[in-house]
Amino acid sequence: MSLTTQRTMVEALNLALDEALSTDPDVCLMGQDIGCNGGVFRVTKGLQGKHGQDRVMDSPLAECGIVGTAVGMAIYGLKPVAEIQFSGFTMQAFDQIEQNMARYRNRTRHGQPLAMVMRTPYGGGIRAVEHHSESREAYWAHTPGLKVVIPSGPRNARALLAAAIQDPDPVIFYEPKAVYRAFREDVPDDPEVARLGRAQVVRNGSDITVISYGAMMRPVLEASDDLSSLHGIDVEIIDLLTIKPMDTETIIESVTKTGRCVVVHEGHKTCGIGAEIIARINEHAFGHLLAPVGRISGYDIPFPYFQCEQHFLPDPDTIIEKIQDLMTWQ
Amino acid sequence: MSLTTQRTMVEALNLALDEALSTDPDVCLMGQDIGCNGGVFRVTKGLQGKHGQDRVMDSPLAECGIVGTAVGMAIYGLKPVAEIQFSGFTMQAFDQIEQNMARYRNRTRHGQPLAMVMRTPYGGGIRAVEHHSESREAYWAHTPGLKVVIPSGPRNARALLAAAIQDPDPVIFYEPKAVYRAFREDVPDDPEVARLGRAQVVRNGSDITVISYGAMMRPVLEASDDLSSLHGIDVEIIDLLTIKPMDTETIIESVTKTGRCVVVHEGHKTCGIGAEIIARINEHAFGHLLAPVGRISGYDIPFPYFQCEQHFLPDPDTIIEKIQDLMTWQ
Amino acid sequence: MDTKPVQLDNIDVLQVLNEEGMVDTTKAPPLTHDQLRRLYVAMVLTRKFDSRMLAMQRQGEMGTFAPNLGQEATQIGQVFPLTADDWFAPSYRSFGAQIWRGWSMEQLLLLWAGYHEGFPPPEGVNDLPFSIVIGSHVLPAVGVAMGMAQKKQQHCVTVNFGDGAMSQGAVNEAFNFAAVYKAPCVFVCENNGWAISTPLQRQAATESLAVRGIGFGIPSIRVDGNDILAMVAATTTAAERARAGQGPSLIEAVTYRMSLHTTADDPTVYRQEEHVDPWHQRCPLLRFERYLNRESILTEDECRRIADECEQRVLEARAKFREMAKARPEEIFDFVYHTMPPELIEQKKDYLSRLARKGLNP
Amino acid sequence: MDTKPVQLDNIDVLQVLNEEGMVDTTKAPPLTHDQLRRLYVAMVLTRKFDSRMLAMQRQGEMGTFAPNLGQEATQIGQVFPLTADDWFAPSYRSFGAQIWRGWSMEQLLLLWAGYHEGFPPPEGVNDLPFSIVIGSHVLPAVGVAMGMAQKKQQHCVTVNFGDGAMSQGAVNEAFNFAAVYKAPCVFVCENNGWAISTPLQRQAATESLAVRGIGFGIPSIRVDGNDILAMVAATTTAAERARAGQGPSLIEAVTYRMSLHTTADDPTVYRQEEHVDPWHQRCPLLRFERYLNRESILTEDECRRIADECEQRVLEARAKFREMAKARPEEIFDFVYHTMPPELIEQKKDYLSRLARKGLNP
Ligand SMILES: Cc1ncc(C[n+]2csc(CCOP(=O)(O)OP(=O)(O)O)c2C)c(N)n1
Ligand SMILES: Cc1ncc(C[n+]2csc(CCOP(=O)(O)OP(=O)(O)O)c2C)c(N)n1
Ligand SMILES: [Mg+2]
Ligand SMILES: [Mg+2]
Repeated sequence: MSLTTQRTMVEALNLALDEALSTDPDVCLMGQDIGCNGGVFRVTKGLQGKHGQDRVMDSPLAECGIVGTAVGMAIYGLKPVAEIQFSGFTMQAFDQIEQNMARYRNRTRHGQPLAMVMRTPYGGGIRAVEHHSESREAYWAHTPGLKVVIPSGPRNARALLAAAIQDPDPVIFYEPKAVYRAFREDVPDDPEVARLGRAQVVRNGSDITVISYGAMMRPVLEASDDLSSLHGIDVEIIDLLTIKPMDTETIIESVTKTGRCVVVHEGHKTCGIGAEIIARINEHAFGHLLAPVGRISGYDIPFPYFQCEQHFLPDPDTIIEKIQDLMTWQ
Repeated sequence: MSLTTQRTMVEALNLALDEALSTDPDVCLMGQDIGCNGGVFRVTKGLQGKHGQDRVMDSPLAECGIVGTAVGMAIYGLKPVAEIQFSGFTMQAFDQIEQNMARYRNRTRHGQPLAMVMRTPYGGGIRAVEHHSESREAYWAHTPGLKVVIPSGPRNARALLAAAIQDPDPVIFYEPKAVYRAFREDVPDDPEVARLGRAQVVRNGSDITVISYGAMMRPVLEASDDLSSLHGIDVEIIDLLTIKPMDTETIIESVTKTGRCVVVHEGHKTCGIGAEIIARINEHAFGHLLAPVGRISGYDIPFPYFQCEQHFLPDPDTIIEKIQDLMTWQ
Repeated sequence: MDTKPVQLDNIDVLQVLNEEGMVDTTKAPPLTHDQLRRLYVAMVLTRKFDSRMLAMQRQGEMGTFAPNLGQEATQIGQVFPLTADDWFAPSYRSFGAQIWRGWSMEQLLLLWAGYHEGFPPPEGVNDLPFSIVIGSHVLPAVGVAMGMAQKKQQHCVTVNFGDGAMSQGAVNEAFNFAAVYKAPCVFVCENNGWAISTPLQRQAATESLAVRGIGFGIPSIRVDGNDILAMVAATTTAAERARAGQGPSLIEAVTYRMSLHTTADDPTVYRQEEHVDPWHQRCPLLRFERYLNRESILTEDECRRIADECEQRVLEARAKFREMAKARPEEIFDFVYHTMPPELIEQKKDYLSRLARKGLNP
Repeated sequence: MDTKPVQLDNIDVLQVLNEEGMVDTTKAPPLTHDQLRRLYVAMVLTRKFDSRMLAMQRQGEMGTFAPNLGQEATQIGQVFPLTADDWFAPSYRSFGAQIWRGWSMEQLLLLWAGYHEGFPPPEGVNDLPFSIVIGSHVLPAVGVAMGMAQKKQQHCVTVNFGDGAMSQGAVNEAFNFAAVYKAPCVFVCENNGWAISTPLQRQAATESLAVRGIGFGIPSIRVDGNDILAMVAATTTAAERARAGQGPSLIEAVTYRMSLHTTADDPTVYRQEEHVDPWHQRCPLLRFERYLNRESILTEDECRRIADECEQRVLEARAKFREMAKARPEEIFDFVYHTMPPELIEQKKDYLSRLARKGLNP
């Protein structure tokens, strides 16, 4: 049996980056303040000291520049891992992401594939200022050519980031910053690499399927504990892990079994990930549905200033109430 | 009875802009080549000559700059109508759209509302080069604070653009370039102003609801002609016109009546407008559905090079086949 | 083709008050004693506010914020020439300038404490709300200036940003738009040597950032940003040029970030104290004070009294803030659109029931 | 603070071959007769290809494309110094340079005729595919250069773009990244006076675009872009600097867009013929030809023969193109990801059934 160490998500991500830098000379990191400062969340702490300034590059303050030059490095055959300090600032790089990062492989008919990762912390809950709590994974899910990965805990964060770096396609790696230091988990000391594109059934249940990912997994787990202990409702929980391409099969299998479903995410509602999941269930499991699919999400308003953020974010009670509603839906 | 003139959509849009410039001294236009060149599609033809260089401004080649300075002009109290030459280039302005255009009203608690419009041609079908055929209205629909309007013909284009310019909120005005010169329609000579936020039932029917907008309205209409004449299927057609906020009520009323529905758009599938419509029907009319909602959309691949574009775009036969399927769904 | 070399003028460097507090009278702006005292008071107030806010943050009463210790002269100098009809577009580190412009300190505290009420420019203050996104307010500021030009108003806009912001594409686009449209705009780049942990040498390959303006055809100058008189002189000239229809200017105000980047930052990780040390001598307040004392414009006693008064004003603001600081979670839907669309009415209903469940019904 | 003015050097303007075809031997690059002949052939071929493609477009055989009549010297001059290990990042108007680099003309025809096969750089050609989005290839080009530096390869990247592209924020970010990382990169701004209908004066407020480079600390030069020898001299120096680890250069190549912006454009709407006229005299081909004839490097007869041969090569390419031009609609899903994910497999199935309905099954 291999050894494990208790790590936070930040430490687990740092481990994955360190392993990638140590084993693959083509891997390099690029971003604002990632060098001797170790990144504003310390995800890259110590890596520049260990691997050098050539491979862990502090960048000027320009997100478009970070992604755009990373695209070029990837064309040249490197495997850049670009960090954008907060996902709210990926808007500055939207053009390079949509026009180049997502399209080079197709444009060159596999001739210049880009094996690159853009990491960025997303989501609310840390009492941050405006533009620091965005969850806009739906933008990337709507963009052909990208993969979108969102871990929910230290262990899968490490294994998924390792997989994203090794993946032959460009990956948007969204890190739930509210989970960064929220808890520790056993993470294997030996390398562990997940498989992208697979959702995980983290709890089996028969009454209803809850589909979520990232930081929302915690309220989901909490809610389903209560539902089972207090209300005798047996919840099956799916952690998407990869948002795009989506593991439709796992979703459909579960919903076909339970007949009921709720999706939970903090990104905005309209055209969000929940809408897509509902559309897929509608397409593939309509006949099995005993109730409409519930949708719990961020509202269609700008993420509120932090004194009000806790009410904006989906919480266990909201999930419990929605599930109770759906269990008795006629 | 007021007089009308047969106009193409380009001419109708030109009329709306001319009227706005003539009646409201705060209206101004801004964009690449919109001045003496009249815009690459000639939508602004003659307007600089008539209203002057101060109000019809040729801009440097920078989309972010166009939207960003338009934001400033709107803060100052003007009503800028910014043109982005192709919707594919709105990616360059994503940051200004999401961070400023969409948020100023909220950020300043109504103190600095932005009455501004960003016009841009979208969609495929004109044998254009890469990045010239994008339909990414879902990005904007997912962005809180924006309104998104998409006309389908000359008359509603004029009335909707007039409404968008008068609207107190920022509007993304997506123009279906494949329709620009595709046909003429009677457009009233007197000003006509639509009401934003309202879908239009363009044909009443009892068997199935088809929901679409923009350039896809034409294949939809064609398909439903055939369905009624050849197959006796009575299609109700909804033209969304405003994508955000969406007229859910009209949708639900129709689907509640027909029990069946297909959505048709050329934007990509995942997290597209179709997904959102399906989610809303799921939420509000689940019990009335006799079949899953059909979704016909652009595929989740980059818009293909133009020798193949006609196969990528939803066509009447695809719509007919899907509707026939749904009519017999068990 | 004309084959003569393209001539580039040198970039002027302006210092009026040297590090010993001696004035170069040939360059000094014509200020009354009253004006000089007001400048001094504003700088002291900025510093008092800064250190109080830091204390409040450390005690958990305030969110993350960006101190501006040592940047008081750039702060106040740049807004001094502005009239109420001129506009100012602050950065997140511009609270000194914001107070001068008429933002109340209690509002600024609300802002940094995460209350939405802190954001909108106060009634009658022609400012933009500040921008958290680096550089994203610069294009809108130029847009305001273009609006002035279009409406034939002889006013100007001053926009404040950092050395880091110079790297953003959007900021460079703003330079170009301003230059091409001759927008009445004053760009004040507060070069404090750092963008979080990134020193200037990794931000740009030029020694002076003023040269960037030259690249866009914008008259540019490098100014000692710790010299309040140089700041006033440079920004007054630039504002006058702008109002007279002569277009934009760029002022590189050379200063130093003496404190943390933000309260979430730990500079000991990335910079040595030796780098900071020389800047203590160059303190903009000290330097100005020496001059005022020597010229008997303010005595040392008066300076002490001003310090006390400023401290008092800050404490009063804190008291007001504490009274006002009340989250209104029920309002978060109310400012997104002019009229709330049906889909938001529905979502708000859902949200209010969530609040009710938490016992937070309005 | 150092209060000496910031000194800026003048920007050199380079012309070797004047409008009469006379050479300034002190500045001429050391080229063999064979090299000179190759340059000439490439320029003639570019022109022949351009006019044939225009004819094909007018006959409906080609999609919208961007002619480069009159820009042959900038086109060929910039790629002449590049080895196969160096990289080139073209703009959509760079087909002359692309042919030099090893792209077959039939492939370029496929590209402009809307066939996906036209896009990927050919085997062994270290180029980027061109960018339709103005300026969006410049940052990736700098990234390639940064990759070279990181891998300690002494090669360089040349990236080509227009005067309009200078306004894009991303391009200015690229200048800054290249300067800060000393990336081995040669920026060639082909200033042809127009961005569609926008003349240079509305694009920028400076007379020379080379000054933009200075603003980022990049050695910059203004070159007569209709002078092939000046182009070769300037780009050779820049490439050598880059390979030697001395960082990027910016070359403003001053030329003129003699023809349409693209075949969808009608310049008579926005520019007077008088503006174009003087440029006929400055034709880069004519000027070079005069020189070659006078120096007996090529006789007039030889020039005529070269023209015929080039025309022949273009016609052969057209014939090959016609054979190859076959849409493969069944392939549009096949290059998006390394391995097609299940959701795309499902969508492709749906799509293939649509094709089948149209009788287009593969
Ligand atoms: C677009 C964007 N990228 C990154 C950040 C994170 N960030 C906040 S402040 C800062 C440094 C800014 O440096 P500078 O412009 O010099 O201003 P200063 O903080 O020194 O006043 C960074 C990188 C941000 N707020 N916005
Ligand atoms: C981002 C972007 N905006 C607008 C366009 C439309 N457009 C195509 S070419 C062009 C002008 C480009 O001018 P310049 O950079 O000088 O290059 P030239 O065409 O003269 O070679 C414009 C505006 C585009 N392709 N991409
Ligand atoms: Mg700074
Ligand atoms: Mg040009």
